[in-house]
Amino acid sequence: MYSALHAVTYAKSTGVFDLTFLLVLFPAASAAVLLLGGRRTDRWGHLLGCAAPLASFVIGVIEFFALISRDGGQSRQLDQHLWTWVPVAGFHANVNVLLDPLSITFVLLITGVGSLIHIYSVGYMEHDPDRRRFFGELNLFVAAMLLLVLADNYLLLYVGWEGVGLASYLLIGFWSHKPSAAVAAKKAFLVNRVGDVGLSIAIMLMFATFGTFSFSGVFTAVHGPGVRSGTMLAIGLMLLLGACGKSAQAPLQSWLLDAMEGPTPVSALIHAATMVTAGVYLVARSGAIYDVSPHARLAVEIVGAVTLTMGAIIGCAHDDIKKVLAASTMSQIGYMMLAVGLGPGVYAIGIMHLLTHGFFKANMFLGAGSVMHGNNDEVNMRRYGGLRKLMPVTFVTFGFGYLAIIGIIPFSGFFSKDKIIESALDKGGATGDLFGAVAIAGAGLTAFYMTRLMIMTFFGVKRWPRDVHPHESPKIMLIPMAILAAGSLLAGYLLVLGGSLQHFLTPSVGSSIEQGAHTISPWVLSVITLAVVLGGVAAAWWLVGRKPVPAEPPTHVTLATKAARRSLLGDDINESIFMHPGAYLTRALVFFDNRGVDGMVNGLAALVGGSSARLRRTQTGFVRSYALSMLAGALAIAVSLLLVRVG
Amino acid sequence: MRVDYYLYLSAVLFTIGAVGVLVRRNAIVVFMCVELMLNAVNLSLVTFARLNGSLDGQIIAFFVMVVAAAEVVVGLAIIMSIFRSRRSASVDDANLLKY
Amino acid sequence: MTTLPAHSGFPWVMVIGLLPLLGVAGILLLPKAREAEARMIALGASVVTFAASIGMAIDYKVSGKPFQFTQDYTWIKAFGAHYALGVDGIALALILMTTALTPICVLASWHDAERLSPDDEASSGRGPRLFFSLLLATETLVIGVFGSLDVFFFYVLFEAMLIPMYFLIGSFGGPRRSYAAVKFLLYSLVGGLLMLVAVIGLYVTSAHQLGHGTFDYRVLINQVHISHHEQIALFLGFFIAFAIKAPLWPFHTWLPDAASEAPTGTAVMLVGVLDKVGTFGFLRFCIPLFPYASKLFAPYILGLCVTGILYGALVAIGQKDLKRLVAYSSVSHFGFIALGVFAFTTQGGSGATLYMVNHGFSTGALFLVVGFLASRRGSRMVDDFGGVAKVAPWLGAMVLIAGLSALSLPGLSTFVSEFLVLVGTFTVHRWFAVVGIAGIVLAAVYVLWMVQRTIHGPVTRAVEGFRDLSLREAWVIGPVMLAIVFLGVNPKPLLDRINPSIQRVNVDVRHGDPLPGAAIHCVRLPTRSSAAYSSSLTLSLAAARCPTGYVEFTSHVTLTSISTGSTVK
Amino acid sequence: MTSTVLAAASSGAPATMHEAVLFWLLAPIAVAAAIGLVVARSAVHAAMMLAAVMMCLAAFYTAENAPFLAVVQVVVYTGAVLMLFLFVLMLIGVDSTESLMETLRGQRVAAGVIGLAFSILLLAAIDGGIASFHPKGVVSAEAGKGNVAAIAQLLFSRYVFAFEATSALLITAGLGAMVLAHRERTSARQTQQERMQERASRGGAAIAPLPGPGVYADHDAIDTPALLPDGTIAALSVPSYLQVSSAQPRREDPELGA
Repeated sequence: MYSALHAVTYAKSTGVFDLTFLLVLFPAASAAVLLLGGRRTDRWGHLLGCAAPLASFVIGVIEFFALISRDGGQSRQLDQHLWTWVPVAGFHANVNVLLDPLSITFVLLITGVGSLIHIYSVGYMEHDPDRRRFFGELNLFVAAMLLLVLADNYLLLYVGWEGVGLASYLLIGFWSHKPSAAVAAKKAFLVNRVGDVGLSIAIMLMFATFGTFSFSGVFTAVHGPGVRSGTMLAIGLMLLLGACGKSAQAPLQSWLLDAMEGPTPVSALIHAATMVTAGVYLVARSGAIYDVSPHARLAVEIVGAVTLTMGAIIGCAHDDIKKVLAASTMSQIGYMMLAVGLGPGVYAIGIMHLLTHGFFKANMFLGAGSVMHGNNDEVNMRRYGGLRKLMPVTFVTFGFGYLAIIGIIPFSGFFSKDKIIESALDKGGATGDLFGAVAIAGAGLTAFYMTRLMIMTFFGVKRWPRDVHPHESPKIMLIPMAILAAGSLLAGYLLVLGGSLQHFLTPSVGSSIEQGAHTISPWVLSVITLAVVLGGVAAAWWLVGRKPVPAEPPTHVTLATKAARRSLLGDDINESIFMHPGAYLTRALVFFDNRGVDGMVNGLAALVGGSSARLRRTQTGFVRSYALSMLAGALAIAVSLLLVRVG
Repeated sequence: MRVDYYLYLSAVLFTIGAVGVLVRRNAIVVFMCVELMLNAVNLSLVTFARLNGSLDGQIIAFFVMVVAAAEVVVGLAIIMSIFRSRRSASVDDANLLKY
Repeated sequence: MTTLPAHSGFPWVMVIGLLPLLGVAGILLLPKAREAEARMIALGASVVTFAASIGMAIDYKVSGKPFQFTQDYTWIKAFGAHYALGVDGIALALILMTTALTPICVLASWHDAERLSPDDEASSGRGPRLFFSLLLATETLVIGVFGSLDVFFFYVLFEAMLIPMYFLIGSFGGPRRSYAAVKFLLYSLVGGLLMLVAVIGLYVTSAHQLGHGTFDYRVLINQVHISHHEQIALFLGFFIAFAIKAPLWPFHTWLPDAASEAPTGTAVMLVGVLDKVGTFGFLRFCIPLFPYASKLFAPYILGLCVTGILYGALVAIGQKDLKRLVAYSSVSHFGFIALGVFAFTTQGGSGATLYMVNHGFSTGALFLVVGFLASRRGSRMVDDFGGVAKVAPWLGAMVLIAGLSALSLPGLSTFVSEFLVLVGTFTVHRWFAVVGIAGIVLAAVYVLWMVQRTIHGPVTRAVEGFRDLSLREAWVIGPVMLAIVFLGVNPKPLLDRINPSIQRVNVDVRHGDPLPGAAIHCVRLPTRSSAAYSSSLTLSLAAARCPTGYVEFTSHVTLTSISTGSTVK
Repeated sequence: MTSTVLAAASSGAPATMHEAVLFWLLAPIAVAAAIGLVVARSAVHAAMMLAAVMMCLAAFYTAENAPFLAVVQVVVYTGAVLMLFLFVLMLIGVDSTESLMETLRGQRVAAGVIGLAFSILLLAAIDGGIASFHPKGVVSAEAGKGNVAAIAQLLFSRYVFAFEATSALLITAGLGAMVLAHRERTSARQTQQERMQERASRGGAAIAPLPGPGVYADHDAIDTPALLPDGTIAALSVPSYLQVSSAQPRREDPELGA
């Protein structure tokens, strides 16, 4: 724990840690080459595109081992100063990269999973004429994401934050000639912008309150006296708003399902494994701020719990395989949010779920991509069925991911999700029990929709049209899937074993809660959870697996199902609250500008012109009228002279 | 009889001339009215000379006559040329300056 | 007060100002048969000017005198008008931006002033010679405005600037060019006349105090003390003139017309360069000369700025014409600039100055890409496009990057300035900043919606034949993009020069920047046990943050204790 | 009478009884003539009225010790200027009597009201301003040289520049009048042959000379129309400006009836 006068300081990087900047530079340079090089690089572009994240991964691994080889006496938080970015009076922003346990964890996830997905994409995008651009943008994403997790201050983090948003925008809209893709890309960017407003307000609040926005400065200053809890709550809530935007948490969740318009590797890398978890990273990184503001933590927990449930419900209703997975991502991130919201000591568990989820969800997305690849890019699960025989490798790897996500022992999801449920219940009080119950119910729902997905895709009878010939994907796609499947199985062990991850992350996010303070024994809880999960599986089999899947979704369904199919009315709410009034407001303002503001200006001009024209009418051209007015004028002048003389 | 009766007479004649300018439309008659006004002023100038005991007023009246003669020459020539082009001597018809 | 040195250093400003005029002379000497070479001369002259301004920037001493490369000659002795030139960091940055954008404007207008036929009667007077001479003349005048250190000289150039721009719009623009040009001229003249009244008032005030009237800027700020009532009146005169020029809401309606009717190069010159004179005027004249009035009106002006930010963005969303959309986005951006200026903080002021530079490039880029699109399609309507990215990927990418720079994407230059402006405002006027931040969401709406409807989506029939960027276009847009990225990644060289000047501008309005809220709390509650430690910590922090040496505190802390606290580090 | 008036005037400034008689005799005539000028229908009548006013004024000038001006008034004004008016009237048509209908709305009323007000104002001003004056008379200013010589001396000394300027003005005016009245010929003058050809090309009766007026036993005036063989009137036999309704051949005449 932080002590009141404990200042957070980072050691200056030396030796191998001076290579940290290369982590970002490799993919950034590769992206620049691929995007600026044009068609000349078409031939070897994808190779460079794969090499860049791999190179970063290698450096990441080297630095990881260098980091764990530093013993307790040495700081495991190493800051590398690159250049001074914005120096204005007190506002001093550096471009510094911070290598600490939390960031290296993310670096390994991003570059590791990222490399695999890059390799997979070589096969997946083989027939696309713009494959080089795809790799360029994917590299751009990796660079931005690495910058996000390596930044040592919030402003630089913000650069990465928007950078991944840009990459996400570009990649969702990769097939921008499809109107749906263009709209989805725009929607993702806009919703993220709303979240970004939160992040920028948070940074401004930090600057106005502490005079700094570097991690070390802020984390030191939060414990100073004179820090008002209201301010901390505001900062926490604003950070949460940012996190909600990026991580598709309620109320900013609506963009994620549409984002599935992007190519499937993009969904795997950006909208499952890495970018959408940036919100979790942000909250975990800002642990020091949430530590001092219980109300902000509660808000994080509520957001997590609500989204967890919403995602699970939405996942149950959709027929689009990618959308089901996207809803599941929302739901799983809800778990992570719930975990990091639980406060001191649970951050590490949230991160652990993030890592395991990174493996199994990426794995399943790649699997879904493989299924689509073999089915003429069909995404509707009602057109699948019985694919396990035609696509055995995909089926097996997908199955690993499936078992991991529903949390079957010994797959990775079991370890991380169980811990979250456990921590929620350990929080105690009414909220703790509620969140625990929600988490357990969520596990059941997860089991239900994932089983439904498995059944509709891989089991049953074939339902695809006659001209479709499902086939297994090429090796270059299967190998990454296999590696990720292995990760889905093993990651849990490696991370949980002896609390290794939690210990490792302690310098960054604080130590874990003390053992032995459980309200329910972990064993009992595991059994309960497993039972609920199996109940979910059974329910799915009962409702979906027993009878043939209809080709069209049934129309006579309950209102709740209809709402779930419409993603719990997320878009409808946005449209009726923001879009339609906004469109009216815009139209009214354009009208007002043309008629009101400009009308006033032009009206003034017309008034002058008009009165001149009217005045002109007195020039009748009749000499006698002029003579009359002259005489009248002479009379008036004479009278006034006389009056002046007399008066 | 007081000398200033001439001035009253002059004023009356001037006003009649002015009204004539305003109400008549025949350009030549208008011109005559202008001459009447000039004559009225001349009368008052001569009277002023008598009142002041100096010849300057008479001199000015003389100049007025000369200038009036010049003015009549030019003015009538203008009326002639207008009449030639428009077959009308009405001042109301010459309204090219209308807005 | 000590007398100020009349001349210092190499007269860079004059040289830079005269170089375009040399170009004008060269162009006017061209025979009609070779008039197409006017553009070569213009390009050469403007590039040389840019090189000279780089020389000036290198020669500029970051920690040198407030105004460098000064020259001072009596111009009209009868009323103390001087030919006085010199630059501070703010003027330096803006002159650099001006000279950098002019060659781009020249190159962008390469074919805009061509005659339809050699003996085209309708355009007999409006050949390339006229166009490029006017463009270069505008550059000279703008440089003069930025470099002028005499109020009267400034005023003369400020008004003279209208003339070439009037003809540039009115002779070479679109179908409604005369309406737009006259509107631009009348609007600016109204402001200019108000300013003239204020300029005369300034002279009268100085004559009362010094015995002899002067327009010398440095004498006016250092030796003349203007009473509060006079400040209010004179401030309004200057402010309205600059607000029209900038343009600030609600004086903006000339901009969409002028910018949309002007040819591309002219539009860049107008919105990118010329309009900065308005916001520059706030910093150069309004605040240092009338600190009391500036403080008095600041809340209302900030209200106008915030209204303008949201209003401009919302109206931009509703535009169907691409150029008008860009023009309205500029109205929004000028709101940000003025917001930073009138926050009176170093962050706000430096951010605003940097924003002026960045806005020149970013809006310039937008006008350029819109010009590229319009020249291919023959229409500026959003609905006439679609799917450009598929047909002409480079063009599409440029549209996208220009748009991203308009929505202040981090990593691009506009982000740094916009964030500085908002932070600078946030520390003193929290709610204005928060409302202003909403503008960045709206910016994303208008940019992305424009992008979606023009370069994304299915390829429409009219767009099918689009060729990608030509070499000339690449040379036009390339340097702008480079500047946008470079200033986004490394704005330090520019900021280092701007910061001291901004602190001098604000010194009469606010002594140093406000301290962080937490630090003030520490000092307010000295009974806390850990106060001793933390206050010394935060005060040293505060002292480090206030290079001017001023620290402003809330009422019940005596200033002496604070100043000792802040000097003992 | 004139000599007595002159004698009376020459003695001094104050008006004598003779002058009073002259004034009260001629002033009403002048005013009446002026009013007549304004209301006369015919321009020729108006000119006559103006002549009357001018003659009255000439008489007043003699009474006021300004014999030179009186002569100039008669010779130049009444003699030359007014004749010029009459010449122009003849040129543009004597019969062009204007209708007395006013075309400008309210012009007459306004002119009357403003004229009345103006005259009241003038009269009041004279009444207020001149009452204190005591006329000095011009005799002393003539210094015994007589009126004409005294004026001449002033004209050629103090007012010589004005005099010269006036002469220049007169010459300019004369030239101006010539320029204005001069009609530029726009086409070549028609020869007699061309006129004949034009007439022949028109055809019909126009080739022969126009018929002369009728010559009858009791009428042979130029306005008497001739009769055609069928007994109808030959319209062309009478000039258009003489065709008046009264000038019809008397049908009741038995010899002419056939």
